[in-house]
Amino acid sequence: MADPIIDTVSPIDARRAAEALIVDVDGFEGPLDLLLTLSRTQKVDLRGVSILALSEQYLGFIDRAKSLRIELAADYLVMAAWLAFLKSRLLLPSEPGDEGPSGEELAAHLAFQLERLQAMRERAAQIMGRDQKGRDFFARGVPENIARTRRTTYTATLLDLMQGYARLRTRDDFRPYVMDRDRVLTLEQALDRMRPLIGFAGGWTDLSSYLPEGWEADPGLRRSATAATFAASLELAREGRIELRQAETYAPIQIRRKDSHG
Amino acid sequence: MAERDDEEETLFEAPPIAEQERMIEAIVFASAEPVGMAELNARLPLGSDAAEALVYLCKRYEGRGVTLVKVGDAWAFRTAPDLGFVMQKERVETRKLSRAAIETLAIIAYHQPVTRAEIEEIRGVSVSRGTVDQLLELEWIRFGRRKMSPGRPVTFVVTEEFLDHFGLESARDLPGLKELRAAGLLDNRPQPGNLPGAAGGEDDGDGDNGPEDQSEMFEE
Amino acid sequence: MAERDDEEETLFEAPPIAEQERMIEAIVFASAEPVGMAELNARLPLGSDAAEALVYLCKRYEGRGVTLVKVGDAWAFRTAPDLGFVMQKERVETRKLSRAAIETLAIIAYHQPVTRAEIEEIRGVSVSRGTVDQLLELEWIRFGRRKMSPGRPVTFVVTEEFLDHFGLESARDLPGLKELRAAGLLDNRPQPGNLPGAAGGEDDGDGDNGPEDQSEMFEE
Repeated sequence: MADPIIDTVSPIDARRAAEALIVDVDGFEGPLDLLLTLSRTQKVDLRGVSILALSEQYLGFIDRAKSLRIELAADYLVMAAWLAFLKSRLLLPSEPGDEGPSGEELAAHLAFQLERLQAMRERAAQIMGRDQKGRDFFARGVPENIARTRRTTYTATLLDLMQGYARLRTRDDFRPYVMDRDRVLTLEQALDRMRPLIGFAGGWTDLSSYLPEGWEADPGLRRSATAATFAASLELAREGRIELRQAETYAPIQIRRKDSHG
Repeated sequence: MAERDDEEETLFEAPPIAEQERMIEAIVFASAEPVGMAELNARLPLGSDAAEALVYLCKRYEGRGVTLVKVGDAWAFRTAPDLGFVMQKERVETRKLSRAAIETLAIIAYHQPVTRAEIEEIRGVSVSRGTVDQLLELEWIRFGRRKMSPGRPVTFVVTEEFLDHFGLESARDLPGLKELRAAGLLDNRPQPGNLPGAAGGEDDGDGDNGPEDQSEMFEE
Repeated sequence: MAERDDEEETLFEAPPIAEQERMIEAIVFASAEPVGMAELNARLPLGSDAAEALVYLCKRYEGRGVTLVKVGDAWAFRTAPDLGFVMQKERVETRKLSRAAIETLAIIAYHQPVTRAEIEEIRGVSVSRGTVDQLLELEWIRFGRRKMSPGRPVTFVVTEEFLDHFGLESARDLPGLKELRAAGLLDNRPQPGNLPGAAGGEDDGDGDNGPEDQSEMFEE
């Protein structure tokens, strides 16, 4: 009980009702379940249930719970707000400018949901009421797997696989590998950078002039950028787009566009 | 059966159908799990016809204490359900399933393939991790094909083990399936506007999985 | 047999002998051990005569694919001795796949087509030749199309066989991170050994193949 004052002030039966409600709200599996239970008090087939009356019952239930200061889960309150809205839609004639579905459409869908949930519950009970293996019927007690030859095979379950993958991915939460690329110029990046530029390389130009700005100062960055740019130039040469030359060992590498010289 | 005279297969003449029946009887009897048609055909001598022999075998066990049952595309011997009362000794005590688990199972069976969101929409509450876990562990459900809808959510379907456990030949034999379909209760009826109830949140406080991160890993 | 009218046992009328036979058939079938006469009599309804029913049951299985045999003082079903050859399914000794192999397989499944270099980048350790070989041998992965990137590296993809083994309809049906978490499979505790900087080791001590010799085995 949230408030001891209520205990002393309210009559015993109100307190009992409050306790019953707590138990009941706990016993319901969400607003739809509560609605389904309330709808039984109408004693009609679910297809004929009055959604308006049901909404009022639900709102009344929520009001009582509130006045008894019972804490209700948010989704019960959301449903209450929605039902209040539905009620107003059902009671007021719709105006020409009204947007969205009509009250009747909304009510029909709620009725459908209730009927569907009820149907699923009945089927669930039917399934569980069937003869079950290990309870009503049984499999062979001593499976015979007579086997003469032996072959080793490896096995893994889908769970193993998923857990393995999850393990890797969780580790990545702590070691985001993509971040490592901050200080690395990839081959793809170098290629992307060089492709548009080589159009202008009619004459021999130093490969080092193709390094991206800002990558020359820091030795680590420069090393990565040089390697990537060099690899990219090899790739472009392989594609027949450029030619490469180097005067002697350790001399600067130069490139130029190939088509300019046939 | 015996009239087949595949000239190219004279070397491996199929055994008489009665022999094939005995072989299938031995194979299926020996296994606790249902034995698939493909495995039967692979284990019978070349030229055999498991499907035909099974018809005879099935008839032979009709009304016996042990009967031949079909589970999906596989076959198994199971004791006759009406004899459950003499089988107390073999009975295995199973953990009682929660109401949520039972309902979730039924929803998956009748609506499969079904996404978690759809299950939640039908039950009106979010599906707890433990519920799905328990059903996966029992091997009554498994992951099915992804839905071709935004976010490409995974779906759940029931397994052969589920069929076997509840003595169903296929998911089409679920009780009252036709009636439900006829009543439109299996339709995927879109909601007019936004109806509450299909709670979106996780009910166990595992709040770190926004809807966006399921696509994350498949995006290139 | 049906002519037995035991007037002295009208209070607990024993089931017809054919029913007793069915019960024994079910009991012996489902029992994990051969069933003795005393146990049969204890489990059958009062007034039954297990010995007599067993005679009929024994006869019924004569010449069948399975036969009722006496093991010591108890009864059990056994495959007919002449059918040993259909029971000679290779004994397959199954071993758990190593963690390195599972992780590699998972990466291929989730990221296919994927190159060896990409696998190594995700795992943070180099992939040993043995691991890839094993997966190829199991026919769970195969070579895919070469990547249209420099060096045109080969890629790996998972096979039909893989989908079959893991009960998937397509690799796209593998559950995503969100779903793994929802199913409780994602352990959120960080693994101390796998914090930043732990990368670089060989996954199974097969030290002679650093990342650089990956080309060696796949280049034609």
